Amino acid sequence: MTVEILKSAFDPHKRLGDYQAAHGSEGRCGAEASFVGYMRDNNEGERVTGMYLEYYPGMTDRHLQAIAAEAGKRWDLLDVLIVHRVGDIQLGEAIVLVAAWAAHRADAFEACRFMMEDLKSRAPFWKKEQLEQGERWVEKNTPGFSQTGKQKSDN
Amino acid sequence: MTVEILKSAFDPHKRLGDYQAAHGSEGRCGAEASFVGYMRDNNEGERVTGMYLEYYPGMTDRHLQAIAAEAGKRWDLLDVLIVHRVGDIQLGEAIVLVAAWAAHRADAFEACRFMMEDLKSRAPFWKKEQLEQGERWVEKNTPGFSQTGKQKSDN
Amino acid sequence: MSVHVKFFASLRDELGRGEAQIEYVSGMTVVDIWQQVAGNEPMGHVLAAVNMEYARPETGINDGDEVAFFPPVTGG
Amino acid sequence: MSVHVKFFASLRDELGRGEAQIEYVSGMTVVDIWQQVAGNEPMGHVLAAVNMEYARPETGINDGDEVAFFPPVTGG
Repeated sequence: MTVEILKSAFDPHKRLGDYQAAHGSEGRCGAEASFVGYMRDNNEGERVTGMYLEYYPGMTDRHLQAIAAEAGKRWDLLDVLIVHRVGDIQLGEAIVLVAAWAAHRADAFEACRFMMEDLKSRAPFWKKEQLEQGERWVEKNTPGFSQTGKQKSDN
Repeated sequence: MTVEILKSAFDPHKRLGDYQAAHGSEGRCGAEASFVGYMRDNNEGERVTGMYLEYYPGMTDRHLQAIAAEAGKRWDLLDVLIVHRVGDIQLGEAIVLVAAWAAHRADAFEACRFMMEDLKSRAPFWKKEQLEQGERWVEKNTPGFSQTGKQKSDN
Repeated sequence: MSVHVKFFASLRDELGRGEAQIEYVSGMTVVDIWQQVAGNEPMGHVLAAVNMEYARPETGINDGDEVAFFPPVTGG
Repeated sequence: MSVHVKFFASLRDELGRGEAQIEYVSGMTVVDIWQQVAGNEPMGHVLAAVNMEYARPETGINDGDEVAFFPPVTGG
């Protein structure tokens, strides 16, 4: 179970592959579910050119550890990886990577989703967006669960 | 939207990274949800040493295309990738990779899950497992949705 | 005037062949084909496809169709 | 005898400072601290943490605690 807070850009697919190679539970693992959140070029109808991501050193790391531990209690997991950027983020860069490895796919899928939703709603991070007209703090993350698909959610 | 049926081993994380680099909807994409299924060393309490994956040339490809298209109708997606191995598969190798890219995370998560469940329950693939005592056809895939977590599913 | 029939996986092993050629008869359905190739065995959990699309036992067949029978799928 | 207070993100900008030192008084709660740093402003959607764990307005404070106030989170 690994949690990382990074101040510089990372390649989420390379990180996933490297992590699995290093921590591989080869043979026992049947399922890996992962999510990558990227910086988008627009939000609420406005063009976004850059982003600054603030965090609470100490509490943020502790909270991400708690999310990973909670997922491990609720589902049968072999491993969990959470990587989150902070600081200045460029267009298209990965902001967050969450992955869950399990023997079975339901555990991996559900744990991955749970961790992302908890991270979005409770982990201490705050985004400040750079717009063409200046900058603004993002006020809230919208819920990520839709009832029927084709409903909107934030990233 | 890309569907691939592969007769030799592939690196799922490299494939994801390469695919995104080539088809990148950089800036518009906020969310990528993916799933990788691996060959496990056991099934139903027995040690598995290898696997052969049969398919229906023509129909299998068509069915995977249909799954991808259906996901694109139900959710707002930017892109979809489905890669599935056939033939002889070694322990720990990736069998399937499914990924969905979207502006928003609910669409990506739900589409990825939907495609895996449809693939598991309807795509024409048949696994023959090599056991220490001989080989056997796998009789069925169990459902992948649990109501509460901590329930078992097949890979 | 014929229908091309295919069998996959454990069903192919059980029937001892991967394909068969059946004479086409007007009005025939998937289950009619099944009975010709499998005798009195009921279809049970056996799945069928006509021209590579899933079909039901009562699905009608046309001359020249490809009809496939196979066990429940186990991919992914 | 003091409590260390931190502010984050838009709240830090609004209050014009990132931290504050408050004199500890026996029995004080999170909302008491808030009132000292923000005057009559209600907490509203402001979140609080005591020693880096989420806390409620009525959570009690001990001498030496670190108390943080911040707006709704927007990570991920």
